Amino acid sequence: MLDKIGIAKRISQELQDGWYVNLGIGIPTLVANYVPKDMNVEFQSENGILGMGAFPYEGEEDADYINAGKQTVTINPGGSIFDSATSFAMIRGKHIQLTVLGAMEVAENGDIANWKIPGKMVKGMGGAMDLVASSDNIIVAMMHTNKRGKSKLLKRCSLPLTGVACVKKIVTNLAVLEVTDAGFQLLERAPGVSVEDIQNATEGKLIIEGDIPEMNL
Amino acid sequence: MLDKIGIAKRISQELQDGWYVNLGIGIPTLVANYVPKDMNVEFQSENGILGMGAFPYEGEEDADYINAGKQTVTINPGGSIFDSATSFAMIRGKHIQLTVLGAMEVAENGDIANWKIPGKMVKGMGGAMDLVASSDNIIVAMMHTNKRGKSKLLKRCSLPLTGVACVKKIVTNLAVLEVTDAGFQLLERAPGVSVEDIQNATEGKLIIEGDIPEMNL
Amino acid sequence: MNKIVASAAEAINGIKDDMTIMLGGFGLCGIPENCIQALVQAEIKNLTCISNNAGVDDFGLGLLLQKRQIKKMISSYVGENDEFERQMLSGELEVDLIPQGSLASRCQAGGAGVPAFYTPAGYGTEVAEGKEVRYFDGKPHILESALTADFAIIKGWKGDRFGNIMYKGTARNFNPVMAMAGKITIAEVEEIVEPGELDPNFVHTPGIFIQRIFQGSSFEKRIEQRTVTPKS
Amino acid sequence: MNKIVASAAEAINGIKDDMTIMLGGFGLCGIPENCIQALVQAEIKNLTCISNNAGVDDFGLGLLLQKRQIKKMISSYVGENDEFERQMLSGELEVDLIPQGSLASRCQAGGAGVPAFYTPAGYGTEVAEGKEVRYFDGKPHILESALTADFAIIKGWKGDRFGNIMYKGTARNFNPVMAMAGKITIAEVEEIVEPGELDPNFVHTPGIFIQRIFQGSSFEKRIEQRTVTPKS
Repeated sequence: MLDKIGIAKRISQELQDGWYVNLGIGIPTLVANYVPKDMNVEFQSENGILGMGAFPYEGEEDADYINAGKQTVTINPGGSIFDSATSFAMIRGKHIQLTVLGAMEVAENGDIANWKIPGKMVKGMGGAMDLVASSDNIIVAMMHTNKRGKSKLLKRCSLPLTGVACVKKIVTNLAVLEVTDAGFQLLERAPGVSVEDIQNATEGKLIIEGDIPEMNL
Repeated sequence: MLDKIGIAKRISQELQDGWYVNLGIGIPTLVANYVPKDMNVEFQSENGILGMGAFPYEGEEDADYINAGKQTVTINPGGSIFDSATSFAMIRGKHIQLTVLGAMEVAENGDIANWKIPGKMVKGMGGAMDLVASSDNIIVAMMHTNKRGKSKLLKRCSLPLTGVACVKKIVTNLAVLEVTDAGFQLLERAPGVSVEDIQNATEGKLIIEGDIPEMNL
Repeated sequence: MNKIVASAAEAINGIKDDMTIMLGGFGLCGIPENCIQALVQAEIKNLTCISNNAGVDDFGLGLLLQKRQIKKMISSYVGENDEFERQMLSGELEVDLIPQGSLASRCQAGGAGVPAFYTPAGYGTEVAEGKEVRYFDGKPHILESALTADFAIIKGWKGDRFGNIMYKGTARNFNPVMAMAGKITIAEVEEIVEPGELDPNFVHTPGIFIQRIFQGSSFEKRIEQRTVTPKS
Repeated sequence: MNKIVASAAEAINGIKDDMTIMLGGFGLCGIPENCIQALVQAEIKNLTCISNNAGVDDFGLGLLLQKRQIKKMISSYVGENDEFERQMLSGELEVDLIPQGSLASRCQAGGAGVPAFYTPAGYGTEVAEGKEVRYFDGKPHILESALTADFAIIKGWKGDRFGNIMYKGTARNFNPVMAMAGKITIAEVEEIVEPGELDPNFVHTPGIFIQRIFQGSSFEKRIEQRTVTPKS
C-alpha cells in the first residue's frame, strides 16, 4: 500500500520529456519532487506561472510570487508570468499535456467530483472545472477509499460533478487504473496489495485482465 | 467650400480633452495635426499603438514602428504597444471615444459603405467593420459628392455595407451634418456654401431647421 | 492626460450602495489594499463583489465582510474565511461560484465587447444549469456571458499619469482583465513614475483602460502560506 | 526544454501541400521573413494562409503568391499587391476577407479553446452571410468561430530555448495571438538569448505556445511607407 509520497512517485513515472504539467493542491503538488533527472518538465500554476520553481530560501519570500495554493514560490530561468485569462487560455486551449488533481469521487465513466459536499461549507471549484473540461490527459491522485472506508471509485458519483467523462487514469494508495469505455481497467497493484483487496475497495466496475503486475517504484 | 485640411480642422473641433481617438487613413489622419493646444488627446492605431506620435526624424525610422497606414511613426511618452487582439478589445469594448473614418457612401439612417466596389479589386475592410460596429461616436470625413459629382449622402447605400446605422456625424467639404432618426440634420455650412448648394448635393433626406450657421474655423 | 487622484478616498468617489465592483487579486496577492480600506471607511453597503477570492477574516475582502458591506460575492474559490462561511450558511450573503477560467474569460469578454462565448468548462455540472448547451466538434460547450462592473479596482506595481500599469510577479493575476471590464477602473499602484519611464513595449495594462490612478501607501502584502526552502 | 532548431528549413519541416498556416505580421512589419523564404524554396503548394495582409509583389507573402503556392488567403486587407489582384480577379486564388478585429479574436479564441463567440462586427454586411445572429442588450451580434492552423509561423525580437518571446514595437501585432493558435508554432527571432535573460514579467509570448524556435538571418525588415519629419 502506498502513502501520499508513493502515489506522487508513481505518478511521476507518467511524466514525459518536454511536457507542461498542472498539478493540483495536495498529493499532486508532491509530484514535482520526483521528476526524473534529465527530464525537462515545466510546471504551470494557474494563477499565472510557467516554470514554477522551488520554495524560496528563508528570508527571500516575496508576497508577489505565489502559486495557486497561495504558497510562496520562485520562478525558474526560462519561466514566465502572465494574467489569469492567458493562464486559462493555456489550459482550455489544450497547451498543457498533463493535469494531475485530487478527487472525492471518480465514476467508472470518468466523471469526477471534487469541489462540493452538499450541506457543508462550499469553498468553490477554483480552476478545477476548467482543467477537467479541457485537458485530454487527466490523472487523479487520491486514496482508494474515504475516511469511512467507502470506495471513491464508483458506478456513479454521488456528489455534484466537477466534470463529465474526463478522467483518464487514477493512481491510488492501492492501484493504478485506467478509465475505459467498459469501466476501471486495473493496470497495476501497489506493493503488498492483492487484486482482491482492490476489488473489495472498488464499487465501480473493475476490469481485471490477465496477471496484474505490482508497481515498480 | 473646404479642402481636405479644412475638413480635418473642422473635425478637430469635435475633440475633447482626455479622449482616445482612432483616425482612419486619408483625411482622418490629418485631424491629428489640428489638436487644440492644451488639449490631451491620445491617438490609437489599430495595429497596436496608443499614444502615436509624429513621424520620426529622417534617419530615425524604424521598420518595427509603423501605424495602421504602414507609415513609420514614433510613440509618445506615456504611450504603449500591444497585440492586435488587445487593440480590438479597446475598439470593440468601447474604450475609444471617437472614431473618424472616410466613406464612399453614407445613408440617411447612418449606414456606411467604405470597403468594396463590386467588380473592382477589393482590398478588404481592414479594421473598419470592427470600428463602425463598436464605436458610439463615429464621424465620417469625406467629400460631399464623388468624382462624378454624385451625392455620397444617400437614401440608401448602393455599395456593400461596412456597418449598419452607426454614423453619428458627417463633415464634408460643404457641411456638417448629424445623422438623426429623421435624416441628415444640417448643422453648419462651409464658408461660402449656401443651404441650397448643400441641398443640391444631398440625395438623402436633408433636414433644415432655422438659420444654418457658417462654420467657425 | 492626467488621471492621478490624491488618495484611495478620492479614487473610490462615486462608488455607491448596491453597485457591482470588480477587485483584482488572487488570494491576498495583488489585491487593492488601500481601496478596500477606503471602502470600509466609506461604509458603502450592499456591494456585489466580483473577485476570485474573498480574502481572509481580517484582511482583503474579509474586512468588507466583517462590516457586512457585501451583499453578493462572485468568485471561484472562497475558503480560508470563517466570517464568509457564517454569512453564507446563514443566508446573509449570496454567493455565485464560477470556474476560475470562466471568471477570467468573462471579465476579459466584458472588457473586449464580446457579450458571450462558448466554453466546455462546467458542462454537465451545476454551473451549466440554465445555460445554453451547444456542440462544437462533437463536444458539448456552454454559453457564458460577459461580466462588467460599475467600478473595477486593480492593484499595480508601477504606473504613470496616463494610467499605464506594470505588475510584478503573480500579483498580476486577474488585474489586467478586470482593468478592461470596469465602466470606471481605479488603479492603485506602489509607485507613480513619470511618463516615458515605463517602456511602451512592456506596459501590461495600457492607460486607456484606467480612469483613475493613485500611489497607495503602507502596503502590507500579507503572505497566506509562507513556504521556504531551508538554507543549508 | 530545448526547442531550438538550426534553420528556417528545419523549422518548417512537416509543412505539407494543402495545409493551413498562420503567419504573423501587419503589412511587412513583424513578418517571418526567413520562414517565408524557406517555404518558397521547399515549393510547398496549395497553402491556405491566414495572415492580416498578403505582402507586396516582391516581399512577404507576395513571394509565395508569385510561385502560386497559395490556394486561399484569409485576411483583412490585401491591397498593395498586383499579383494578388491578378490571381484573385482570375479566380486562381480564393480570398476570404474578414474584419481585422474578428481575425485577431478568432485566432485568440482558437488558441484559448473558445470554439465560438458573438461580436457586433460585420452585422448587416456580407461578412454576416450565413452566420447566426443573436441580440444582446438589444443589439445584433453575429457568431464567429475560432481559427486554428496546422502551423503558425511568427516573428519575434528575442527568444530563448524555452520558446519565450519578446517582440519589439508594432512588430508584435498578430504574432502573439497566432502563436497560440498553431497546432505547431514556429518562432523566428532576431536573437536567441540564454534562459533567464528575458525577465519572466515581461515575456510577451510564454514558451508553452512555441514548439520550435530559431534565430533568423539577414532580416530585411522592409518599410512600406517611409514617412519622416524633416530635421530643422
